[in-house]
Amino acid sequence: MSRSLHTLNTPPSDTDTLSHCLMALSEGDELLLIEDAVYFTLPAHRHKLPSGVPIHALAVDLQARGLTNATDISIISDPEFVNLTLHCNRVVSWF
Amino acid sequence: MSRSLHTLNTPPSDTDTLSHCLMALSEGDELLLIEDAVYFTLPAHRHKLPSGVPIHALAVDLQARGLTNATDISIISDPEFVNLTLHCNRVVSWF
Amino acid sequence: MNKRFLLICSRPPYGSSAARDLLDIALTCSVFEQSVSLLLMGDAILQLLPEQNPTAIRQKNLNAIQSSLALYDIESIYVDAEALRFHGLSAETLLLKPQALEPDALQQLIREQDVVLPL
Amino acid sequence: MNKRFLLICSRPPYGSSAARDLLDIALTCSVFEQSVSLLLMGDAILQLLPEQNPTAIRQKNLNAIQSSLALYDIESIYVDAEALRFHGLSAETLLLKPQALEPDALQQLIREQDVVLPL
Amino acid sequence: MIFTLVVHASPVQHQAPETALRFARAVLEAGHTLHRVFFYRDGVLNGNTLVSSPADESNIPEDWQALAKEYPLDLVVCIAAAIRRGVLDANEARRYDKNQHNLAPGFELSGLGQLVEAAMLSDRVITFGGRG
Amino acid sequence: MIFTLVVHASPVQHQAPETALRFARAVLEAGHTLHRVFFYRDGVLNGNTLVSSPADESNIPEDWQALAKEYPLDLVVCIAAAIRRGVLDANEARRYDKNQHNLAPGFELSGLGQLVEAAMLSDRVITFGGRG
Repeated sequence: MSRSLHTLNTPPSDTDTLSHCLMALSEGDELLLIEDAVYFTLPAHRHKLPSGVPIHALAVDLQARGLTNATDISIISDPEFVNLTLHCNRVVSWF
Repeated sequence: MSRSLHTLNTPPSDTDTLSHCLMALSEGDELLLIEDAVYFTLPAHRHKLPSGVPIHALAVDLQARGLTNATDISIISDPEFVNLTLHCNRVVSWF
Repeated sequence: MNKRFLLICSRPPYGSSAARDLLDIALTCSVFEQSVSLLLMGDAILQLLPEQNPTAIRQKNLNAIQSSLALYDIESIYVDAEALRFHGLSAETLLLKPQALEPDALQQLIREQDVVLPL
Repeated sequence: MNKRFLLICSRPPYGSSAARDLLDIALTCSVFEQSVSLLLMGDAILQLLPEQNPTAIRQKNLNAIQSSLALYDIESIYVDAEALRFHGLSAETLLLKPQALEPDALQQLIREQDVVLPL
Repeated sequence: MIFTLVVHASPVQHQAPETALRFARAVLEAGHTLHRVFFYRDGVLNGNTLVSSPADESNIPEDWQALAKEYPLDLVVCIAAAIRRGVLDANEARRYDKNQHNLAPGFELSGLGQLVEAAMLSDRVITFGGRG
Repeated sequence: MIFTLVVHASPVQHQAPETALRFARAVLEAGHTLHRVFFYRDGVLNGNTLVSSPADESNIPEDWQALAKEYPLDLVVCIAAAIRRGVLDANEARRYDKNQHNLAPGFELSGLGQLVEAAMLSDRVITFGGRG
């Protein structure tokens, strides 16, 4: 099974970049929110991300922005970001 | 009457910047499309701009991008851009 | 000479330097004794979320700079009401107690300005 | 060693250097005899409009560079079908005769790649 | 009429500096006063004299300098933004212990006060920016 | 595992270079190989040695250099992008008739071939970019 890790760093207002990322997501892929994309963890935006795909967010970026309510998302460290790239066959960055 | 000239340089896919520009447009204001915003002259996007406001587009930017079908928009030169700023009380740039 | 300056920002904090660059202009306007208002549109309202801690990404805490605005008599802080709805936030939970503007009031604010500086 | 490279771009031409920077990478991939495909998403399909003339804004004509792609055996040019609908364009009127992909085919394309380089 | 222009975007990567240059020329050719061009954020890179273009490409810092030879022009680069982005004059290079400097002749490093003062004295202030 | 990182965004204005730095450190600390970091587009400004930060702020070019002192690291700046954006080593400064240069020690100017070659030899290629 060929699996991609997608990273996204744009905020929810950038609907164009989000739509490209979602269009490119295959079943079995993983999604990592970094930088301004961690705002997708706000309750108002959470439903805009797919439910069938594991979603992660970088801890340092959540902390920087005062976001603490990401209950159903895996919050990861930099070393875990590296590990995610190992478990996938390629990384696709959306920015 | 206090009138603003709004310049917009983002393409139609940037719905966030467009919505801010439209929200800020008063009756009597003017709108100038520059750089990537000249793609709003494509038939598919023209209706996204308000009808009650004079709309201009920079000639050099249309020409660069191969756009020739801007029938109901005033196509202006750089000196005319300068003149537009004179006829308004302030310029508000959206980018 | 006193002019009315409006600074408009639509970027979230930390992903770019816009939020901080905005505050630097605001403080300078105040030093020159100009009237200055801030209008935070779209993602820029996220600059006002409390409990930010950007130590691990090695940036300055914007909340600290924001709390100094009152000392500079910068107290006209506006957000667009649509942005509050989009992000599911209310003005009361944001720092600096911004005033939410619907489009009519926002247009009125712009018409009152001498200079508009976007970031 | 031959790898499959996919270059993805979503920016329109001229407003930024992205379109040109993309072509520079594509040509380099070809010089190194790698398999290279281009995927133009969203506004990037506007790179393929004909009759561009950026002389007055003092940039190089992208159409000229694009027409050299075939000489480098770069012939896998894809666009996303949704972008065509958004901009009201059809693939036949675009340069390089790109192949329009619906999401399923687009996902398949990505799964076949060794390296994905976004711009 | 008195104009001030503000440039926020880096050349090459964004079209905004090129648009600002053409607008500045049109202002001057129409006989108006261009009080100042203020470079802020990544716009400070407009004043980097090390920008070197192939012969058939434009060179934005050189173009600002050429315009300043035709007309009196006050090209001010925000000093705080410039230092963080590595655009230094000889003085700042000494202060930060660098043995090279790169602010283009005809440009001047100064504070944000120069932006606010220019806006106070001008009839029109126009910002040229890009995404980012 | 062998990694290559690609950085497209300028420091200060964008967060992406800082994220790339942290990722690079995490790769190296986990014992993986970082074959190359390739700087393209405005990312070439990561190699500008004239970047000067106030004492309490980060300095991205210095941070890359510090990482390259702890681990063997190949920091390659795209030469075509760098020349247009005014990031020159001593050689290029001579070629373009400039009497100053600003490529940070530890960085090297080279062609896009270094990106493609690195991608050919690496197991993972990850791009860090920003709007613009």
